[in-house]
Amino acid sequence: MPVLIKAPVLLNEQVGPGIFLMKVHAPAVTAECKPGQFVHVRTTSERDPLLRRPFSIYRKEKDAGNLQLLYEIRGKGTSLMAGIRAGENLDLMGPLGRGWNLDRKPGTVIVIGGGMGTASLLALVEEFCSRKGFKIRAFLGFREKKLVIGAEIFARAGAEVTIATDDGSCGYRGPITDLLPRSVRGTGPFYIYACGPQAMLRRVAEFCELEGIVGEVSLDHRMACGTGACLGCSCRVKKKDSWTYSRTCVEGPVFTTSEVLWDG
Amino acid sequence: MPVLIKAPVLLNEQVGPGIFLMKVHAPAVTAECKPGQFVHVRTTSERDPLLRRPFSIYRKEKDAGNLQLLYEIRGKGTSLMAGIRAGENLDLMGPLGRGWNLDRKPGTVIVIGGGMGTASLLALVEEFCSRKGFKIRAFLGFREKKLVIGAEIFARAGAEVTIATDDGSCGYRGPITDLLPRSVRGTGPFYIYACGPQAMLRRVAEFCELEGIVGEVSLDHRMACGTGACLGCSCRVKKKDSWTYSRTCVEGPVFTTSEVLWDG
Amino acid sequence: MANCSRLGVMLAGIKLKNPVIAASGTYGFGEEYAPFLDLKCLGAITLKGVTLAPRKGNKPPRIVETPAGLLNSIGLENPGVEEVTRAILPRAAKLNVPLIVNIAGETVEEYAEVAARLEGKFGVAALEVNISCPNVEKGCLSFGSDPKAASEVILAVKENTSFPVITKLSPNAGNIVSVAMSVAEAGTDAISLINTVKGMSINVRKRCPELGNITGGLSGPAIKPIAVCMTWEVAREVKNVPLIGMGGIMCAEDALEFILAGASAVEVGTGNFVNPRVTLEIIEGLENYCMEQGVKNITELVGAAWKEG
Amino acid sequence: MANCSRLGVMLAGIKLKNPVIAASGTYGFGEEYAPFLDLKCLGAITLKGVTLAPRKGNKPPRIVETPAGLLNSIGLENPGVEEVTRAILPRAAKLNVPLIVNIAGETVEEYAEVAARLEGKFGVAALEVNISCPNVEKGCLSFGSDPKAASEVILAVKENTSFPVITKLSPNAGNIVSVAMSVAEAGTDAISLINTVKGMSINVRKRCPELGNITGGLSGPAIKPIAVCMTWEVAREVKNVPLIGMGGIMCAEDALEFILAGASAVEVGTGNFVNPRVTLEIIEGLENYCMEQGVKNITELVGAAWKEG
Ligand SMILES: Cc1cc2nc3c(=O)[nH]c(=O)nc-3n(C[C@H](O)[C@H](O)[C@H](O)COP(=O)(O)OP(=O)(O)OC[C@H]3O[C@@H](n4cnc5c(N)ncnc54)[C@H](O)[C@@H]3O)c2cc1C
Ligand SMILES: Cc1cc2nc3c(=O)[nH]c(=O)nc-3n(C[C@H](O)[C@H](O)[C@H](O)COP(=O)(O)OP(=O)(O)OC[C@H]3O[C@@H](n4cnc5c(N)ncnc54)[C@H](O)[C@@H]3O)c2cc1C
Ligand SMILES: Cc1cc2nc3c(=O)[nH]c(=O)nc-3n(C[C@H](O)[C@H](O)[C@H](O)COP(=O)(O)O)c2cc1C
Ligand SMILES: Cc1cc2nc3c(=O)[nH]c(=O)nc-3n(C[C@H](O)[C@H](O)[C@H](O)COP(=O)(O)O)c2cc1C
Ligand code: FES
Ligand code: FES
Repeated sequence: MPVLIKAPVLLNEQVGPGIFLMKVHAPAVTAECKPGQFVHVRTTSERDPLLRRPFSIYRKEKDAGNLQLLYEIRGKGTSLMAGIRAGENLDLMGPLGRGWNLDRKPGTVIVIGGGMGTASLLALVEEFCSRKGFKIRAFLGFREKKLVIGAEIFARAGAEVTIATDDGSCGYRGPITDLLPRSVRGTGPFYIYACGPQAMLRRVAEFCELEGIVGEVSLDHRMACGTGACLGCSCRVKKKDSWTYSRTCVEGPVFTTSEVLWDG
Repeated sequence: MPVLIKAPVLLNEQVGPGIFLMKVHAPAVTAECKPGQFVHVRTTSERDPLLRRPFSIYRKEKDAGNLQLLYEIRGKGTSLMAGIRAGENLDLMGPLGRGWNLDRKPGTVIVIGGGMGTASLLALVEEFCSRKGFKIRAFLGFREKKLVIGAEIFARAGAEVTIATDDGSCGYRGPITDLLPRSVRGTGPFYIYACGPQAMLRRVAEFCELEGIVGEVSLDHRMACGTGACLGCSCRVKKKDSWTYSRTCVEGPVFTTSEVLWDG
Repeated sequence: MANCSRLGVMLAGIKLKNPVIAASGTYGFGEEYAPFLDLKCLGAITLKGVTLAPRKGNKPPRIVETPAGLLNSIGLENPGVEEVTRAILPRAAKLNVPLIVNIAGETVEEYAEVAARLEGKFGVAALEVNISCPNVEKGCLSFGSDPKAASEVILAVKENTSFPVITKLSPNAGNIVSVAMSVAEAGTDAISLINTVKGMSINVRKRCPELGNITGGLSGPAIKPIAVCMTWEVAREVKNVPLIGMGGIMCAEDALEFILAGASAVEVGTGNFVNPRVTLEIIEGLENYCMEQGVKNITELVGAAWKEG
Repeated sequence: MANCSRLGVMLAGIKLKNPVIAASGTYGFGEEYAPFLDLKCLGAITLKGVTLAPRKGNKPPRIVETPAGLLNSIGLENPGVEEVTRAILPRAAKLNVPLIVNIAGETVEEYAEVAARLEGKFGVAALEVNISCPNVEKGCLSFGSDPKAASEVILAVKENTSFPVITKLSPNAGNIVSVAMSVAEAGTDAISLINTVKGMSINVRKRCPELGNITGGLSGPAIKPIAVCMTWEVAREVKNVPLIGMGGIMCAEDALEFILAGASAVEVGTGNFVNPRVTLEIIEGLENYCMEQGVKNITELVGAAWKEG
């Protein structure tokens, strides 16, 4: 069950250009949460910006009951978040949403992250690394070298990390999805998890279809309630011969590549 | 000429229950400002709370170019102000409004302050103390002892200070205006300056009328523009046989006791 | 909430523990907020708008934030009255809180039919007739803008239900007071107001509307002064029908503005998104206000900003 | 602002350096903001509403803040057209910026008479006819709500002036589009919209309205989505008359929303109170946007959110 709490902020520091790492004490959330779920954060007590903002659970320190968020300043809400000091409280609700499917037989886990999308994948990597029989490969794409974030952390967690940047300033030059075909051929049963820009996820889905497997993607839609009450975050998913709207905040943010309809 | 600046905050600390002292570096304002004038402060860069908030110029350190504001947390705007840290900037415009009349022959200056109204009077006291031939008496009223603020500062500046509190926890028990009649009798040419709650100012005005003198009061009205453009801060003043609306932000906040109409 | 009796109100024949109601479309079918508060503490819950046939709703994006507000164009997505009565109502009834079923339609007959299908269903306390949704192409708002059409809908619904009928008015009607008078005459048991205000937001990078549906309905604190004003306007003219006020309520003071303007109860919508416990905090705040101000029952405050003491 | 030619616009026959205009009632008679910016940089300044006789205005309090908004009930306080033409216009004309004189009245004849008294006055670039003030008891808004009355006012004003005539519309009109079509037919040279939205705020401690006048007009960011929507609605129906959009503009992006919705220029009101230099920042922002996006003249963007490329 999700909770609504004011979580003490332990740390909130810049870790990259416009990128911050926040650690809060939220045992009621860490006790429950699964990789791929998110928390919904109120960034001000005033009336503007009004709505909460969703953030993936980047990492949980289960024993300490601490939760980490990795976020990028994009607008008003995230700017205000960056101003929060250790010792203050973060008003958050969570864990929310359907996380990554963890019910897997041993094999190769391939995570594909674009930009801040990587924030949704670290907890997943840590989960599979703690299990026996999994090989984990992380494909992480960024705009440029100075925005590369988390590469070492993913490596330290136990993943084999491959980097791509749009301008080639670090690793492969081009979309990270270019690297998928050569890299996953012939490695046996593998599972695909992706989070990042829509265009990247779409390419991942196409790749999965080609390979004849069902991957998972985490979608980023605007949200109001975060709990399924408002129907504001709906996205189109296949349903029998037709389609239906599905709530990103409850039925997602994780969907299978075979159910998402990319055109609308 | 008033200016619009982002003034570096040098200090912003609590000096009483819910009462803060802020010091900013604003030489363009201190070079110009007169006791009784105010600055108009933007308390957030977001859209809510929307309007600026007016604050008296509490003190100016002319040589250093620093400006002091003394303020009490009353609502959203002042709460946000209290959260500003040294090193950040304060978005302010000023000096604004008509200040106290300083064109006086030697005599006794009586300042009467109620609550935060005292913030408008210290600079006035310091001005007259720096002149020859003035005796300064400060009558300061507060709700209770723990809210008494500035008494020593007024004394140090050279004023003879008398305190009253509503509950008698410090000094006289009752409205500070009770003390006026006995205190000012027979002390020769005297000048009255008052700032505080409406009810107090009204009593001061009645006292002035009885004594046959013209005192000055600083009014607290809601303001939008602060520069005379919106006509939002109008208050009624006498004009020949009739009355007219006058802008508190331009024609005031200081008015003479003989011109203010208290009933509307 | 030691002594809730100060807050008890009778509204259109329904007894409410307190005058704080969750607003339609912002509270799903009730259960969604169960993890965050004890729903039994609420005065009532208004369910998401229900239509005769299932509706898929509008094309995304369906929401965009505006200054102190939210624009939405959900478009009445709902599984239809059949599914609601079969699967959803029985579950919602277990929440042990009065349920108000919000209904909408494209024709007078549709409204009547939805009401008929809901007749006598267990758990339902009242129907709220939405003649004010700005997000569907046909029907709905066109009824809410025209006093005569509005009254036809209400007459038809009243004929098909024994539940108390609440009519929900639109701020986009040219003259909300005349619509209010007309539905009062048609026999509505209460009036709720306001639904969202028509609005639009444009993405300047993409040079296109932010919402898939182009325009949407504005809710949240931004519209509060508009909603309070309309509540006051209607309250002064329509004296024999109780009002339920809403629009931007985020705290007890906001709720009191509507009550003092003339509303007997309030609905809270967008505020739930920002603070899921906002309804409880409002109930506590009202209780405290009444205590501090020596108000024995909150009904004393209805219209107190303008009625002679 | 190296190359302002990107922003130059012709509007109702007036040549403006840029499409950013200070809104009536928020900029006094121009001089009040002179300490804070070089007024010559503005597209134009609209002066405080002028009536035939002097008006004292409404009882204080006249303003109260609302979420992301401002409620005002100034009530057209002004020294009357006599004093304005005698003392104020000559001074304002020295500011070297096009002046738009906003006029109001209680009868058609009054509007006509004010226009006649202003005829030919030096410095005046256009008249803005306010048929939309929610804060005066008689006239004004009653003209703005009725297409026929609105067109009578405009016909009468046009007969008495050789200046271009801008008609300022109210969001409180039942159907703003039909009022717009009606004044377009009557020959208005431009339409400006929106004036403030009727609203009310209640002081819950004192249990009375916050404003001396009970209700007021809502302005500021809160109303932006409503204003953008109405601009879009009118722009699609009234194709041969240029629009001036306003309501909550606080930055260049906000101004662009109105332009993309179909406005040829914008007015900025409440934003000046919050940031006296906001107009300049908007001008710079528009210039940068045009540069970055390869827009040669801002006119290309008018209505671009819905017009076919
Ligand atoms: C399930 C989920 C998980 C996410 N996890 C992360 C994360 O771990 N780290 C991270 O940096 N970002 C994450 N995001 C994105 C993050 O929510 C947005 O960057 C943030 O809401 C922007 O807020 P803002 O006020 O700074 O920007 P704004 O000024 O509001 O707008 C910037 C952009 O953000 C989008 N946006 C605004 N509000 C919302 C909202 N309520 N929901 C979604 N998008 C919105 C707008 O479309 C806009 O284009 C996640 C989003 C979702 C849906
Ligand atoms: C000329 C002048 C000088 C002042 N000097 C001081 C001072 O030196 N120290 C000090 O503590 N206070 C001073 N005040 C009062 C101060 O402006 C208010 O306390 C402050 O605006 C409250 O803002 P808030 O957001 O915290 O409160 P809010 O939540 O907005 O409301 C609290 C109360 O403040 C009033 N208020 C809100 N906005 C304004 C506004 N724009 N103008 C005036 N009143 C408003 C409201 O009527 C309300 O009742 C002065 C006021 C004026 C007019
Ligand atoms: C996302 C959303 C969906 C809504 N759906 C409905 C609905 O189905 N039926 C209805 O009558 N009102 C609906 N409304 C309107 C609200 O019930 C309410 O009238 C309005 O939002 C104003 O209140 P608020 O400012 O507290 O949200 C909806 C509002 C929102 C924000
Ligand atoms: C204090 C104030 C006074 C106003 N006076 C007038 C007026 O005299 N004539 C007029 O046509 N509009 C007047 N308006 C309306 C504005 O010109 C503008 O239409 C409205 O405020 C919306 O724009 P904004 O949100 O940018 O302020 C006034 C607005 C305010 C806030
Ligand atoms: S955000 Fe409200 S249903 Fe998903
Ligand atoms: S605050 Fe605008 S005229 Fe005084």
